[in-house]
Amino acid sequence: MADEKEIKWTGVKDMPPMAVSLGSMRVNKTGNWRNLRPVIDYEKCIYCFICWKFCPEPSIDIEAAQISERVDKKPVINLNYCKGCGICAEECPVKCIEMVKEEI
Amino acid sequence: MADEKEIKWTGVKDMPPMAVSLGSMRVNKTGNWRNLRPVIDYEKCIYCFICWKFCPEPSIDIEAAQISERVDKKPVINLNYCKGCGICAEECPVKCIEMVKEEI
Amino acid sequence: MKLSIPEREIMSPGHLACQGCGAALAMRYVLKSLGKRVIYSVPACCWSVIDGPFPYSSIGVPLFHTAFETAAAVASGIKAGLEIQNDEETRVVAWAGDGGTFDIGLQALSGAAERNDDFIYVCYDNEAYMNTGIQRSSATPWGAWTTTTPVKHFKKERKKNIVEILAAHRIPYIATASIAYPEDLIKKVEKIKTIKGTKFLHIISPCPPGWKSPPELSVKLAKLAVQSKIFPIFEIENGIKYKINIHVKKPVSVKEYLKPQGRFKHLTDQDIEHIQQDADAYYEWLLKQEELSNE
Amino acid sequence: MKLSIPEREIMSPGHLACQGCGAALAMRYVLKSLGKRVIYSVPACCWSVIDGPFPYSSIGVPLFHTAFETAAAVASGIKAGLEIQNDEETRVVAWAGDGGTFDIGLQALSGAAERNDDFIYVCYDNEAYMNTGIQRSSATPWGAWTTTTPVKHFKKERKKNIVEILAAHRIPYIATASIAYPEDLIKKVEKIKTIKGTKFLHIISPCPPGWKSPPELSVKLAKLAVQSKIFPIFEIENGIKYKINIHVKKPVSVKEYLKPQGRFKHLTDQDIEHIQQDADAYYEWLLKQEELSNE
Amino acid sequence: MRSVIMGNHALSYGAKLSRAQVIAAYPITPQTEVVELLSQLCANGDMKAKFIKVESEHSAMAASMGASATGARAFTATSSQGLALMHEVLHWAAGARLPIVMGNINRAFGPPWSIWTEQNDSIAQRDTGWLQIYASSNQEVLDSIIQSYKVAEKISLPIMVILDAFVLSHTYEVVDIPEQSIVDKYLPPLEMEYKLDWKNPHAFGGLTKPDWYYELRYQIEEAQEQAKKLIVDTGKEFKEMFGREYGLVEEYKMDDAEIVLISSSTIASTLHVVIDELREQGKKVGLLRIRVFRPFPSEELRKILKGRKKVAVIDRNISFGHEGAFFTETKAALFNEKDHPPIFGFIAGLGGRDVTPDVLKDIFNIVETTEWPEKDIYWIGVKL
Amino acid sequence: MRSVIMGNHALSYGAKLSRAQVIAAYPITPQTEVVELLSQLCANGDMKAKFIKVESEHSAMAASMGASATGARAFTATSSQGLALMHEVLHWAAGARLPIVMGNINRAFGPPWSIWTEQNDSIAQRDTGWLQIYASSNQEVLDSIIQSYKVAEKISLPIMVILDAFVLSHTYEVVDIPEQSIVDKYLPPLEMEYKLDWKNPHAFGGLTKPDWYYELRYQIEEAQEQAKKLIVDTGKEFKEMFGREYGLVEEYKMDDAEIVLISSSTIASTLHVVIDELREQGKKVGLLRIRVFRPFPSEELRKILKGRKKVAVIDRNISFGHEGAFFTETKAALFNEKDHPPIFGFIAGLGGRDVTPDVLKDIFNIVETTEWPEKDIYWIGVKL
Amino acid sequence: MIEIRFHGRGGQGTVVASKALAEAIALEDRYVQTFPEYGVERRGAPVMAYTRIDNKPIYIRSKVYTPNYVIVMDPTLIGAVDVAVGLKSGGSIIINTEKRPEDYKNFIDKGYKVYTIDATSIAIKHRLGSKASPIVNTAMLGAVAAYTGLVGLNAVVEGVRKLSPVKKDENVMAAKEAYKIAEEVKNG
Amino acid sequence: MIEIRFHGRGGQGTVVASKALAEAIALEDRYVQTFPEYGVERRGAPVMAYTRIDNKPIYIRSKVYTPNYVIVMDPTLIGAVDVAVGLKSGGSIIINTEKRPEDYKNFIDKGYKVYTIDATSIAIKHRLGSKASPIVNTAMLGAVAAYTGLVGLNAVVEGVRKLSPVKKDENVMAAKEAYKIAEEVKNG
Ligand SMILES: Cc1ncc(C[n+]2csc(CCOP(=O)(O)OP(=O)(O)O)c2C)c(N)n1
Ligand SMILES: Cc1ncc(C[n+]2csc(CCOP(=O)(O)OP(=O)(O)O)c2C)c(N)n1
Ligand code: SF4
Ligand code: SF4
Ligand code: SF4
Ligand code: SF4
Ligand code: SF4
Ligand code: SF4
Ligand SMILES: [Mg+2]
Ligand SMILES: [Mg+2]
Repeated sequence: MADEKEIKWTGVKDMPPMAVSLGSMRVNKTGNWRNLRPVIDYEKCIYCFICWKFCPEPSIDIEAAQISERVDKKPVINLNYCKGCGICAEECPVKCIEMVKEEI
Repeated sequence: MADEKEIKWTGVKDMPPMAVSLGSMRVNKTGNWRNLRPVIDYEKCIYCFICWKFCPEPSIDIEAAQISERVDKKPVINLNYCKGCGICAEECPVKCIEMVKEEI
Repeated sequence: MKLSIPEREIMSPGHLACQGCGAALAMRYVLKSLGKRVIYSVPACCWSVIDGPFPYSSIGVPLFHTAFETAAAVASGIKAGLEIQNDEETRVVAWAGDGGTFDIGLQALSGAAERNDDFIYVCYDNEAYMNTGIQRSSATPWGAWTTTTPVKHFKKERKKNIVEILAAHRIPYIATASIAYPEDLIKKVEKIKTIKGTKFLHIISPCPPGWKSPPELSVKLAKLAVQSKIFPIFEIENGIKYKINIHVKKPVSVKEYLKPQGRFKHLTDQDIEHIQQDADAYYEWLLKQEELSNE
Repeated sequence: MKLSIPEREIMSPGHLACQGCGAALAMRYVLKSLGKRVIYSVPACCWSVIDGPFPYSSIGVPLFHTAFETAAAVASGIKAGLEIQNDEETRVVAWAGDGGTFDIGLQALSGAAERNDDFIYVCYDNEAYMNTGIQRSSATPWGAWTTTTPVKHFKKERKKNIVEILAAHRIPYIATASIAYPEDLIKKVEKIKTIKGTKFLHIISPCPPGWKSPPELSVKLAKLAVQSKIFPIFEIENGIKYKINIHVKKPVSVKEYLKPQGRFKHLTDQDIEHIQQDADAYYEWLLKQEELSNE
Repeated sequence: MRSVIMGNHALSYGAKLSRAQVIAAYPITPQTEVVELLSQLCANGDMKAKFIKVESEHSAMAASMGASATGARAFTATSSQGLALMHEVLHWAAGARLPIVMGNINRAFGPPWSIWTEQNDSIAQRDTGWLQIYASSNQEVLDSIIQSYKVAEKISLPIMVILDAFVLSHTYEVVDIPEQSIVDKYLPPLEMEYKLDWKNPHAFGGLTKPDWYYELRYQIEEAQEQAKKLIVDTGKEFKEMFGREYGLVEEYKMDDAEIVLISSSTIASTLHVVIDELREQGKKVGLLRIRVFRPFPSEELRKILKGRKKVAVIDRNISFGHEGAFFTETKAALFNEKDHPPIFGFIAGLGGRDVTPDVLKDIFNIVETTEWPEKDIYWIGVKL
Repeated sequence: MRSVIMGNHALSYGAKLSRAQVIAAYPITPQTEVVELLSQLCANGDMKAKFIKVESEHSAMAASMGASATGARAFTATSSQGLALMHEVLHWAAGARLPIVMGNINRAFGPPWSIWTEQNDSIAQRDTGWLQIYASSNQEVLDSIIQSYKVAEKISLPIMVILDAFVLSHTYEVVDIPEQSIVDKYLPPLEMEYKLDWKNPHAFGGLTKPDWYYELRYQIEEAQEQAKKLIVDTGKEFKEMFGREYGLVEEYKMDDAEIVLISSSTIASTLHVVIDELREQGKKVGLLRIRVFRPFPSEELRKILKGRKKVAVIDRNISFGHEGAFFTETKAALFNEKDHPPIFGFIAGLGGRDVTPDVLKDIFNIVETTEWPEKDIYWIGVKL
Repeated sequence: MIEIRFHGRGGQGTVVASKALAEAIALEDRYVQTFPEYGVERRGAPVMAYTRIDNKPIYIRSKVYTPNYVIVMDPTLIGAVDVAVGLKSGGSIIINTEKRPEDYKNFIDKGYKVYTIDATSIAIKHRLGSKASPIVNTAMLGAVAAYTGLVGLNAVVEGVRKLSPVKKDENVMAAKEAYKIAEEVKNG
Repeated sequence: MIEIRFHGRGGQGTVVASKALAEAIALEDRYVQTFPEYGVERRGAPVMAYTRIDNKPIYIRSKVYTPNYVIVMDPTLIGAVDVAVGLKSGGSIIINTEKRPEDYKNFIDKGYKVYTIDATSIAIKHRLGSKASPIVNTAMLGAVAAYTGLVGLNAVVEGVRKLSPVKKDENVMAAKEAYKIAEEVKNG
């Protein structure tokens, strides 16, 4: 992704004159803050996207997927950013997200 | 009056170390601001002391005076301080105060 | 012979208020009731001048002149300083103009009110920054001229309702008062003396140069403000219990109040009607609150 | 398949909010509704950090980081700057925490409200100074522990009622919202987009470290706050017309709300009863105001 | 147009001619007339500007920042307590690199309350990153506002134009108010590289770790350095268009001066008269007025003071626990010169004490008759 | 009692031992722990004091003033933006001659946001009338608070005790916390001649015309002057009772030093290590730490620096448009000495950039190998 | 250089008078400086203002201590303050009063010239201000111009016109009338 | 002088661990200095702290760049940050992990000593923190004392006792247990 680029300069001569943002925090992979990882059991999932709705990062993407006639999208945890807060698991109405211990 | 004393010093050596008041503004004879002077017509006065009540200075004194059996005090304008605002005249219920032009 | 207000004078003449200054009268009354065991915190306002130049004073009680924004915070500090030195009795008064209360000092006041710090906050309201020469404050009423709300663009915002703002803070006591009703005013200060926590007293104080009114009319205007419902006289306990102290039975029109004041002379009849409606509506609302309080 | 809130994401992941941060969710929702034609003024608060360090940002729209007290004043300036350059469309948002709103930024907010400057003020309320590590603010509720209201002397003052304070300013629109009810929240932002003048949105935003609650419960707590009447969801038009948006039919007890939060764990049953009564009383009062508005 | 106006109105007209677009200001004696005139000009439509009637000076500066950050030209004015209340946001405006221009009327701080002139208020802002221009006539006040926008917008730093309370602010004198069309030629509309623009979104002022903060600070210093040349150049350009020139310093009868009296603001104005008198008495004395205090014109001072016999600096300010600010910094500028004259430091006129020609002659006499400074600091006219 | 405490807690214990009676403070990183500990001490009854949880730093100082004016001992602490927000009331506290003591944690100003150390915040208050003590260890922080009350209450001026963000504030190290009883002997209860007392009513700070304002200002300067001796004397007395001595400056290996490195705070602390190393290499170098910046110890500097070959001043601050404050004022102090060494000015460590021994050795190398300063100001470690 | 001191009362427009004079001077292409003695200006309280006039730029910025002229806007001030203090020997005092110069013997004895003008009556006649507080500044200005010869009537008229926010004509007429009276007194 | 660097995650009590060590050192009448790498500390995000130990007063105030010891409070950090950066040659890394030193071949290859301790299990066993986020600092401290020999068990116990606001006994027990295990590993 374009805006995940890290911004580099050597010093005063090529940096901006003030603290102005030039890139997105997408460079910052907060996935490494996580000690618990949400795992969606798509078998149980009812594709309500409540998990997506309540993710504070947001690190649940809506991806195309032909699940059924009426359902053409699915929630996918973006592990690059998911901090493992567990809200998605807590709020999932069918409890189909499990928080598992993160491994090295 | 004791607190009408003007405060004098020669300089740093005998003045206080900070701006602290040491005397009363009674030293300041605001009577010289006046261009109209209130004059009470004691004949008409009913000794209600409304003039006294509403003087913002206050520059109407209550002085002992046996006017009648029930009235033993009278309002006296203190010309040292009266600024001539005219409130007393305006508020006097019997209109017995007249504002006259101040002479030199 | 009985006087309707205490005879004692704490404030002395010789002070530097203009002829016919309502703020001077307000101070005179409050001090009559409070007596000498009191300490004042006074921010920048006309009273910073009125009291007199160094080394003189006219107020007759201790006074800490302080920066414009700080009346309430200094009062909180004074109270804490007294208490830790075991003086629970001396009363503390923050005495500020409308600018120092509604605008630049609001935050400190709100902070003290939230902490419910134990002092009396008195706002003498002359409805503009008078000490600097009549600029708009948020207490300036709709329609008024000031040097920063010129006639061509007179103030188009409603007077900020400081009393409701403080009611939202649920402080134990809030009251309005008028220099035209010293007996009511003094009764309120007497009541305040019995209450712990933050007390707020809002006094309408006409200002001849600022209102462009003749000095002799100051008391009259303070009465008309009340009788025209422009400035209702009421009190609020604990932010919710309303009581109107001077019920206006036969109101005078706001026009009667506005007319002697040069600051309103540009207003059209329509403008005046607008003011009339606003005053009536607010008074209605107050009556309802009073009713609600008695339920 | 229909989502209940807009799909577009203006805010990006990678930001520096803690796990389970309610403030991050609040921002996400507001931006979803506002879109990209908007400029933010953000004073010192968690969001000064969340957005990311120089030279990065996660908010996706222009943001002016500013001093703690200045969210509203900077927003007024931004709006004026845009207008004089003939841009009437770009919306301006002042985005501040409870400390920056209830305490140190109150005066600037009050000033802007009195002028009725045309911007949206959003206060995400996590009920303490979180960015500096959980100190009491005047939005901290009665009974809560913070590092400056230690368990032995937990907060003894009521949460300041910012909504009533703003209602006293008679601004055109005020609303409360909860991150647990994003649909309601977004509906309100949509409404705000149609109103000129100062708009105030107060969002309850749980904070796991500050509330000493498990991160996964943030949304749950934001729901319990509403359902226990601790944080009623309503709106006020022009400072007088009240409307409750989420009527609590079957309230849960405040205990249910307080229990998962470490900051309340020292409270006795009596204390909890006190909180219950206060919540109930306020809700009652709101119902009355709503009624009054419909009269 | 030749007009008799007060210093405060010179500020207002300066802002009007510079086409300031947003004014956020709060009244304070002795600045109120600035605000009053501007609000009238805005109300009458004589100026196309938004006037934000803020509730404090803190918000005045904050609102100015917001406006400036969108690319609008912002103006404000204040004095004393008001300036002090802005302190935090003054640092902010400079750190944010916003080209705000402000008028400040030098008034003594309370307590005790004083409304009279003294430079402590602006001197106490010397570390904020703002440029500071001390004017010594109403004409210079007006001209300096216009020049300041030109400089500020080139270097992305804010500028304060400073004048003495009453002695300038409330003194009416003849001022040439230039034509708008010529000012427009001198001062083009503001263009900013980075601004608040939804089409090109940036976050401004985000947390900066020790890895780059230092470099950002260095750039402010670079901009200040750059300003020195710019002030001289824009001053020359100003002369071409308006006939009046302003630089970092003003020299008067300096050619062969052995004793140099340094001061600023209206004390420097009065010094002209004193120098004339002393010259008549055959004294080789000259005046060096420091007009720009930030950036401090060290290089110029070194050049001008080279080879003089004695120098005296007269400060209408005092950094308590040290000395007058112009004195300190003048010495600092010359310090590493291999051979430099002694510099005498005088304090005068605090809290509006009148600085008369006689007082200034006393100072000259002390300098003339004293071989080498005998005190760290001379307080002139203090009643002991 | 030997304890491992952070600099912030050293401030809190200093206040506790001094029996501060009113604390009004507002949290800010990196000062929060001061406030947190004090609020706990008050809540637990370990301290007999009122804690006012104000809504801003502006009110923190205002409330401190109110309390102090009644004769109560007042304490507060802040940092950076908070200190800046107090600016107006800092002037007020000094003008009102109130002996408030405050801790300030040196933190860089925004924008951009930074929480790391830099002296710009306190340097920008150099003109307020406050005394300033820069500590370089947690022990000194604690001791300085106690000493400060003693000094402040004698001269009726407020004092700021300053420490570096994180480098001291959040560093835990061994501190001897003295016995309350001995501190009580050192520091008697506060007595004030003029205070808010209904039995003896005075108005404080009333309008003062040009006829006497100047004299009041002069008295502040006199008090600052007096403070110099007092700091030395109370420091000696402190040594007698507690075994540790503090003066206006600290000298380290200065006896035969030809090159003198001047700095303050923790940079001066690290310099000890560097001096040791350089001495081992046979370099005649010494350290002069300026502990007290207000009043500025001009006389001491002149004495100590007399006859040295070269001097360098290392500033962790910058007055934009000029140079580092310690550098400026050191030069100013020595200026009128007939024969003085050249002084090199260095800026280092802004915004928390780490100042390592290597950086300091670089500085020494420049000074050693450069005959005479070649630049007005050397920025060390800036990435160009 | 000519120096002038005005004495008046707060609210009487003393500063405006000094400004109008300055405008008039400026119209004649000379240099002028005028400023109030700034204190706490309260209606009724004594106030002062200063003016300097020269043919070259004016650099001096201190107060006026030894004026050539003293102008007294309100006769009651003469009891309240020492209006002649510092007045240069041979200087003039111009007083708004119904009285005649001879009535100010103490000034005359000190060698000062005394001129009087009943500006109050002129002001009232032209309805400037109220009877209780007439606004006398324009009338005084006319008299000052005539008595001192510092500035011509035309310039005075223009200056007055520029500075009067309302009642321009009345103010001009007052100035003219006073000028005429004063000229007559001076010449006759 | 000995220098140590701690690696942990926000909310894990890394700074507290370094403080407890410092307390222990101080109890033995030595000099010590400890401070966090202060950034934006968020729960879960990587953090660091530094400690210096000496027999004479410590004047140096810069960061620790070349520690003698590195202590890793959370094994997942090893992927996230370069924990060995700057470590003195021959220095030691002490890791909280179930794994064994041999599993950290890359460190060993660079000549570092690696010690491991399953502080997490010890913490959980003593109910320090929750299972999801155990508070491992006191256990780590015990192990550090044993592995490094920098400080005796008694001092560690006292330091821990002083700094644990709650569960003092549990914390002490955790420290002791870890100490014992580590000592055995070291000796055996
Ligand atoms: C920080 C600051 N800003 C501005 C001022 C100038 N100032 C002094 S008094 C005043 C107006 C006060 O208005 P108000 O509080 O209504 O009192 P009033 O003068 O009307 O009695 C102002 C603006 C000041 N002293 N300090
Ligand atoms: C003038 C000033 N005082 C104090 C601070 C320190 N400070 C920064 S954020 C903050 C707390 C903010 O609290 P709140 O507004 O509730 O936002 P939150 O951090 O809870 O998101 C404080 C006290 C500051 N930046 N500026
Ligand atoms: S665990 Fe939290 S951060 Fe991760 S996807 Fe779920 S809600 Fe988002
Ligand atoms: S909340 Fe649960 S059921 Fe709904 S989409 Fe997410 S995982 Fe599926
Ligand atoms: S005229 Fe005014 S000041 Fe004089 S006595 Fe009457 S009320 Fe008082
Ligand atoms: S108000 Fe009138 S009647 Fe009453 S006492 Fe005064 S003068 Fe007499
Ligand atoms: S300006 Fe108004 S409030 Fe101020 S002293 Fe004069 S009359 Fe009183
Ligand atoms: S402290 Fe609270 S509000 Fe701040 S980022 Fe963390 S969770 Fe969000
Ligand atoms: Mg007012
Ligand atoms: Mg908060």
